[in-house]
Amino acid sequence: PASALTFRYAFQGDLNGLDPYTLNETFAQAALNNIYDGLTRRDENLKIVPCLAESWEVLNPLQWRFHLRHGVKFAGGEDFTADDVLFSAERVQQPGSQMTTKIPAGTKVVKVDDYTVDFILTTPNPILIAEWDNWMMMSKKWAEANGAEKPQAASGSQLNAFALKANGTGPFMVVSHEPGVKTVYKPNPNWWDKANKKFNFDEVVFTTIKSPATRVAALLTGEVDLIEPVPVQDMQRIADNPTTSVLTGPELRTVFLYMDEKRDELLYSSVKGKNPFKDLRVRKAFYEAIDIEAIKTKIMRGLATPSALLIAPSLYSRSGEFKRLPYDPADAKKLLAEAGYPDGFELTMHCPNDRYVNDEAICQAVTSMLAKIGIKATLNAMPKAVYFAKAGPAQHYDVSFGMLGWTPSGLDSWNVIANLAGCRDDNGVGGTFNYGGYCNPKVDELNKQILVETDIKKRDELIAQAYKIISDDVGLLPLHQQALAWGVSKKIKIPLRSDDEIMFYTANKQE
Amino acid sequence: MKSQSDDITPTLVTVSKLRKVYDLSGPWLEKVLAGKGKQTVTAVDNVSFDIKRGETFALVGESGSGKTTVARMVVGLLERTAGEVRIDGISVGSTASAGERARLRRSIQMIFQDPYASLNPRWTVGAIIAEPIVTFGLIKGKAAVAERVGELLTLVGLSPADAVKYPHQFSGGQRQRIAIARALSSNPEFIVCDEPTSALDVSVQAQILNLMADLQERLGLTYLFISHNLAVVRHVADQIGVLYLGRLVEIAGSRDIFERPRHPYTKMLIAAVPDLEDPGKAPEGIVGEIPNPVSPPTGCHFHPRCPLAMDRCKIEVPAFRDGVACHLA
Amino acid sequence: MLAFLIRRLFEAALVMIVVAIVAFTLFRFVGDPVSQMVSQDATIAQREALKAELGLNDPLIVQCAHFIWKSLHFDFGISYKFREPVVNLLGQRMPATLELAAIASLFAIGIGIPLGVYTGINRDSLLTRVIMAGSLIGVSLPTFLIGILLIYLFAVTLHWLPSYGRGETTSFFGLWQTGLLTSGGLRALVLPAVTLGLFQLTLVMRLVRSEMMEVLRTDYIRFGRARGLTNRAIYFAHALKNTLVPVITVIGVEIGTLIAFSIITETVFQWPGMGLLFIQSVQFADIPIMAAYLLLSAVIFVTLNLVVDILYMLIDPRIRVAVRA
Amino acid sequence: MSDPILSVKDLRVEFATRSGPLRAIDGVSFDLNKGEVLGFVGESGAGKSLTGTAVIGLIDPPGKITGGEIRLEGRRIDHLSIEELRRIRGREIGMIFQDPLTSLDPLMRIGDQLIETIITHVAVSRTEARARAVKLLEDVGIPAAAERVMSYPHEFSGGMRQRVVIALALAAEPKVIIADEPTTALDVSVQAQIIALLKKLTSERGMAVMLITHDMGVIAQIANRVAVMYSGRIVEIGPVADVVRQPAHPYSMGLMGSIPSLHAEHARLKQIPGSMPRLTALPAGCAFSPRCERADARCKVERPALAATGMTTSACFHPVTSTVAEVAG
Amino acid sequence: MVDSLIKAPRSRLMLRLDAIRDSHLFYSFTRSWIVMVAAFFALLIVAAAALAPLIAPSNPLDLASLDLMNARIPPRWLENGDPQFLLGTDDQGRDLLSALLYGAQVSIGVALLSTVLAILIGVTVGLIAGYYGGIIDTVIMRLTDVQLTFPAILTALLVNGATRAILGDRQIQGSEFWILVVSIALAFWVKYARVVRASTLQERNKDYVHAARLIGVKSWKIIVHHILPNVLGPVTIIGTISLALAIITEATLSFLGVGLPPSHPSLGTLVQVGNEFLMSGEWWIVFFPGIVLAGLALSVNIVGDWLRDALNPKLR
Ligand SMILES: Nc1ncnc2c1ncn2[C@@H]1O[C@H](COP(=O)(O)OP(=O)(O)OP(=O)(O)O)[C@@H](O)[C@H]1O
Ligand SMILES: Nc1ncnc2c1ncn2[C@@H]1O[C@H](COP(=O)(O)OP(=O)(O)OP(=O)(O)O)[C@@H](O)[C@H]1O
Ligand SMILES: [Mg+2]
Ligand SMILES: [Mg+2]
Repeated sequence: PASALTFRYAFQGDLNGLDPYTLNETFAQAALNNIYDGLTRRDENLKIVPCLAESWEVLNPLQWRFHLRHGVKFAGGEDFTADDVLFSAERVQQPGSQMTTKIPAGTKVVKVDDYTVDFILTTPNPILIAEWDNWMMMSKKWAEANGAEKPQAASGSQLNAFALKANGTGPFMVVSHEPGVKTVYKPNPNWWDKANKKFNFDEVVFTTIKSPATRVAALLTGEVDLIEPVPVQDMQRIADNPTTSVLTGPELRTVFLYMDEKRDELLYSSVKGKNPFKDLRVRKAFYEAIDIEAIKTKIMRGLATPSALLIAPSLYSRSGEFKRLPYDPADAKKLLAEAGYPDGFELTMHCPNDRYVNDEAICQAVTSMLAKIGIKATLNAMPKAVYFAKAGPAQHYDVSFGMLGWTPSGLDSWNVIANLAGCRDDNGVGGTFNYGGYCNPKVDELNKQILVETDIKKRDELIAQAYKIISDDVGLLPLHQQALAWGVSKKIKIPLRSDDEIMFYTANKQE
Repeated sequence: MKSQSDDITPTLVTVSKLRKVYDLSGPWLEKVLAGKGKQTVTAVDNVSFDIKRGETFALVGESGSGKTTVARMVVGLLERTAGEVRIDGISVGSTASAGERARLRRSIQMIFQDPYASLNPRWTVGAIIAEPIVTFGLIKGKAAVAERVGELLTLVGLSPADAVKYPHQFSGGQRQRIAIARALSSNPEFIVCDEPTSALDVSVQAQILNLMADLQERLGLTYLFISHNLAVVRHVADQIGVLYLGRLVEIAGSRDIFERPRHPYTKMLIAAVPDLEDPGKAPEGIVGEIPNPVSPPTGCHFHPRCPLAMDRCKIEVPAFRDGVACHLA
Repeated sequence: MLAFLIRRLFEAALVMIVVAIVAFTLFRFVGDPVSQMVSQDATIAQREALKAELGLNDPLIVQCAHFIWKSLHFDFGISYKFREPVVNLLGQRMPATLELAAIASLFAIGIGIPLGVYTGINRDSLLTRVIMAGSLIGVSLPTFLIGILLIYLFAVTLHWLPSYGRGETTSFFGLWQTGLLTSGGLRALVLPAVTLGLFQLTLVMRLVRSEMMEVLRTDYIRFGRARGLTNRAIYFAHALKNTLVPVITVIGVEIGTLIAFSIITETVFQWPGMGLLFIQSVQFADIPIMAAYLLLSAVIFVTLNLVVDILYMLIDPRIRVAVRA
Repeated sequence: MSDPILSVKDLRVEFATRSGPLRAIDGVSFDLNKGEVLGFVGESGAGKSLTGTAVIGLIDPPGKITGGEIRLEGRRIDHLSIEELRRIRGREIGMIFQDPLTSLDPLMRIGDQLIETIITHVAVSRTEARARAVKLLEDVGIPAAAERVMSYPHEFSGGMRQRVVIALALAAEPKVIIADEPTTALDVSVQAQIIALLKKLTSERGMAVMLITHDMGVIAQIANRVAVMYSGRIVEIGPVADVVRQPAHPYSMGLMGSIPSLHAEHARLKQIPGSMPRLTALPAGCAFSPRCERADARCKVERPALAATGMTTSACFHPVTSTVAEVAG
Repeated sequence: MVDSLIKAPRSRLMLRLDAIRDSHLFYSFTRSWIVMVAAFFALLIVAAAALAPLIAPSNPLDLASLDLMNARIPPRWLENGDPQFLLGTDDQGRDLLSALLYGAQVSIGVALLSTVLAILIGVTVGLIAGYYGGIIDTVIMRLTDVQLTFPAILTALLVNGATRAILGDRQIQGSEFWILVVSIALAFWVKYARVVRASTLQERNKDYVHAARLIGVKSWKIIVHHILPNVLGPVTIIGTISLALAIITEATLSFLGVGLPPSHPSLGTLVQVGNEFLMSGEWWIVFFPGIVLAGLALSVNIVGDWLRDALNPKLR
């Protein structure tokens, strides 16, 4: 229709495939959350609220019961029932799924009746549903009719219908999807939650615009209504532009640096025969050499919150108790000298250059700050696709000093400690994203307790202990929480969510 | 430096049954695809002649008749398809021993038609002239070489000071002198001249022809002289061979050929030359042009243009006998 | 003539096979497909299984032969990144690139030839000097800079033209998404096409100019003047036509390079074409796409060459003969 | 004698160079009568072609006519606008160039080039022009002309192409033809045919011809009068037989002497020492004086004008008339 | 021996100078002020780049000297400018003028070396193909056909990627410069090979080559002493023009992210980084490198262009 109202938004990356179990990536999950619903969802304040499950109860620490919403239909017309939950639970654990951890191993899913489902666990798990907003319910009938019972495997050797089509219960449905180019959504006429409908447009068009300058230009010219992310340097410009504004807020992602503390000899370094990072004084010296305030004002233009912890303050009640080590290059030099490196040493720093806000610039700044204490760090910045392969288990953690950002998907500290600080072996069993290989058995022990502790207070105490150990060990070098920034046209009203998900149904566009 | 054979036989160069076939067909694939056989041009066919020491043998013929091809085969720049060239008893080509080959190379030189292309534009005249000396190692020492270069330059009527200049600083006639100086630098006995004056003005041509004649006299040189200009040939040659489409049609002494031409083609050629002595005379009886050598006429190549052609001429190649190749001679 | 074409096809096939081998070997060693495809927490065993499934453990020769055989059937596999058959992806992206390249070359040729003719005829006029100097700027500014400047000027500052993408497209029998039929699509084409075509425009113009200048000195032009032919006949019927033979070769090659240069333009303008796909896949080590892209650009190049050869024959009777002989 | 059809007076052509103007033609005057063939001879660079190009108004910059006048049937044509000149070219004055290989547009059929030329100058229809084209080709002796109009230039042999070039020059029936070395690129036998053709055409159509060549033989065969050029000037002009037999200017004499003759063998050629000076280094006075045996002090400073000297008109203070006359007597 | 004669002795230096002064080349050079300005500008940048360590106010490669708090200071003459930084600073607090000088050094280095390498490869290949002909020629020419299928930028991307993949990340460290040089050289050698082959084909049939062969000069000597000097004319012209192209290609590769690391920036890297600040008003970060890059390419192009026209006898 000629007068159709369209909401257009652009992101720096692509939407790779529409199968919600294929890719565990913030952006893809967010995009698909507009089409699919989980049993739960998070509201604008990221509080877990009922979604396809109207309510749930913990019958005992090992059994959770979910009461499903009645009268929900998939976009394709199928009714949503317990069978679909069972199907989704099975499907999400099939090979090829990147979401297997959504359901703890060994969990049995039992259909009580058409609208009641029980989850029977093998160990207590207080945070079972923390990540369920991103476990999206799929239609059993549709999947079977389309031969898509299994997730679209990343290997791509066979294709299934969900790679290019979608059928969810969410507010929108996909009309067309051109991978890497654009995806067009239309409102789902069968949506169950019309009461919550805020949006007024007839169409949503998502486009990839990789180049930051072009993305900003497209917003300024009004070709798109929302862009994400906004290059920090262009925020002022967008804010000053009469038709656009910037929505900023703290993001949950913490950006930090890791050091190879596992190898006996550092890979990319002039130091031979030993690994300086095994020495606490060296790690501390690195920490103290970083002028986080300068990074905040000059590189992040104020849009960052320096952090002492690996988790955003809002996600952990006792964050305030932790303080960063002071910026003190003189002391850093002293520590280095004590550790036996009065003249410093050489090493290579690896960084992504298209993942976090100003990632490469931050790394550059770090290398020059390190230079001031005598550490000659050579920066090697690369696209994230290459970087993560290199830094991860696939290439055996082939990095000595690098950068990573982390948002715990359950928004909970356990995830942080387990993934980033848990001991791991050379194959990545253990703390998978503990790229530096920091290891303190005490932390592992605490982590086990945290997982099963249901008493919030006690749990927070255990977490505090773990964080304390990590901080004292200077196992990782936290930098900051980067700020979230969306560039929006003034025609658009949309709440900024700190999980960085753009929920179309919460938006509204002026005609 | 004269060889002993001098006294026994006055013949320096013997060319026998020389033949050159060029393959014109493209790559193998094309032949197959086009469904065509090999396409060839017989540029030179069964050419034989002798040159006596100290004499000038001239080859005349129209464009494409194979003069250059013969010249190149004689000096060994071009592979022969068949036939043999002997110079001073040594066969030009691979059969000779290394020492003989070197001696041969030293005794043959060539002067080319285009004085603009035969001198390397990036080399000084001195270097150009010295190249054979240095290559053959005839003279050792830089100064000695330079001196010899100066001598040679003087010999051809230039100044030793010209050695430091580059070819583009000279006129066409002067360049041809430089080329001659270079050819003389290895003390050759035999010089092949491929149309050495056809790019020059008549007045310059006279200078070069005179110079060549002087040098022949002084140094006892033997020339194979190639030209399309009958008047020039008449002027320089002792013996003349007339080429038509790769075949020799007539060989005779210079005077004989002009006074008593025997082959109809020779007659026609002579008739075609404008005669200064007889202004206003219209050339007569000249028909047609030299045919495409890829598909030459059968029998005697000349028969389509020949006023005397008989049926036999169309079928049978006339044998070369008594200095002429004609059924009527 | 037929033989000539067949020979050309044969040569083209040879070139293609070499390209295929090169493409295969090069990409076999760039990036690690497995680590791109599995989730970050996949185990080593899972990786090995995937490697086996992808055939990455076979001997190289086998992999290569397999690759060529499948390519012949337009089976380039499935993109690691987009999880779609590469043929489909290229099918979606190719129209965008081909339209862009076509418009860019039209722009380059349509303006380059007249400018070249003008400057070739009026060797020393003021306008010629201005054009010649200006054209150098076209080859001196990096493409990406030109693109950014154009966006800044025409999209951000003047709001005349869109800054990215293809605009509105319409489908042609469901096979070809074209941007040529809507005003939005055409507007969106302007900036990228200019950016892409500027370099080629300069080349074409300069080539036409120098060829023109050379042809204008030939004997047949002098003879034409001596016969009192009009300037129009001299410049267009004789000079330009003779200029075209070398120009066509260059244009053929240049259109081929346009396809490759669109990588940069498409990146700057987020133009959803093959170039963008290629650079995306380079960053992702998406081997099937890269290989297919390379083969495709080779096919385009080879086809263009063939077209050039045929045009050659149409224009130049001498070549027709040479071919027949 | 009637008024000349073409009259050139004191023509001067200069090239603007960075070191000032270079005078390539300096005071050339001659008349060309209806039906007359006037030959121009001289060494390369003497200014023969330039004279011809000046007459037809085709001198390329930086060359320019800087003096004198050119009259065609009494009308001055050296000051005409480009468009007016264009109309004269082909229609009133035609020109033939040396190389038939390159004088024809390789991409256009012979017929189309002819038709194009005819239509440009004569108001006829295409069909009519085509008929005329065929007729023209027949006139220049191309067999099966009706079929061959559709051929491309490369399908013709060199001699045939030169015939086509001549046909093109004649297409609009000009009154004057400038033939710049029309036979130099051709073989003797073909040259003879082309000369015969030119001769026939001039006598049949009464055209006047400026025949530029360095081949005295050609001039002798076809020209009525001849002008000898040296360093941008006419040094001698007169009836062919007289210039050939009794040249008055020492240069003409040298030139004639250096031409090898068909009749005398092995005689040493007369040669003029040195070479023609470059335009940049012209001597004061008579340009030939440095090479001239007869030159005296006056020749080195003063420039001789053309004046009647015996049978011919020459520019020399010490013409050779008397001696030759004595010999002749 | 012959070589020594080819070379003019010193006494002829004056002669040479006269020749140069008289030459068409010199004349047309002095006639065009644009060419003179361009040549001057190019030389100026080259000289400044070569002398960067001496004239640059600071050493941008010395990371310790950088102070992040100096980031994004505008040029001196603007408000908030700092007298210490004439052209301002970039986002890392690097003095832009120094970065420019060092960056130009890298860019010019890559361009020059890659062009030289391309010429070496191309000329050698072209000479061999052209002189020996036959099967060698066919093979080489088919190879260049294939190479032409991959336009320069693609070839450079490929070579770059392949080298990186083969060498592995560790060896890459510090050899990015050479990888760039090699990738650009491999992208451009074909042009020289083709041109040289074509000229060689012509030259080898010229009589001066025959004259040398006649006296038994060895093939390689003929190639090196006789043919090489005569085919270098077009090579110089293409070389100059590709020099500009190489500068741009280097920049483009940097733009596409496969160039030199930002810690050792080239002009291209500087533009690429600065590009992000175009809309935020910190224009100088991209402006100065952009101007120098474009100016350098432009002036080299102007000189190359003039050279092409001046050396083309057909256009005189
Ligand atoms: N390299 C070659 N390949 C094929 N054919 C050739 C080659 N060289 C010469 N020919 C052919 O051989 C024949 C004789 O050529 P050649 O050059 O010997 O003639 P020529 O008498 O010297 O002519 P010109 O007077 O034009 O120099 C010609 O038909 C020519 O086309
Ligand atoms: N463009 C030019 N610039 C400078 N001088 C020129 C130019 N064109 C011709 N000349 C000079 O004009 C003079 C006459 O040249 P022209 O072509 O008329 O000689 P020609 O007698 O026809 O010689 P040829 O027999 O070689 O054709 C020559 O000295 C030549 O150097
Ligand atoms: Mg010859
Ligand atoms: Mg002339």
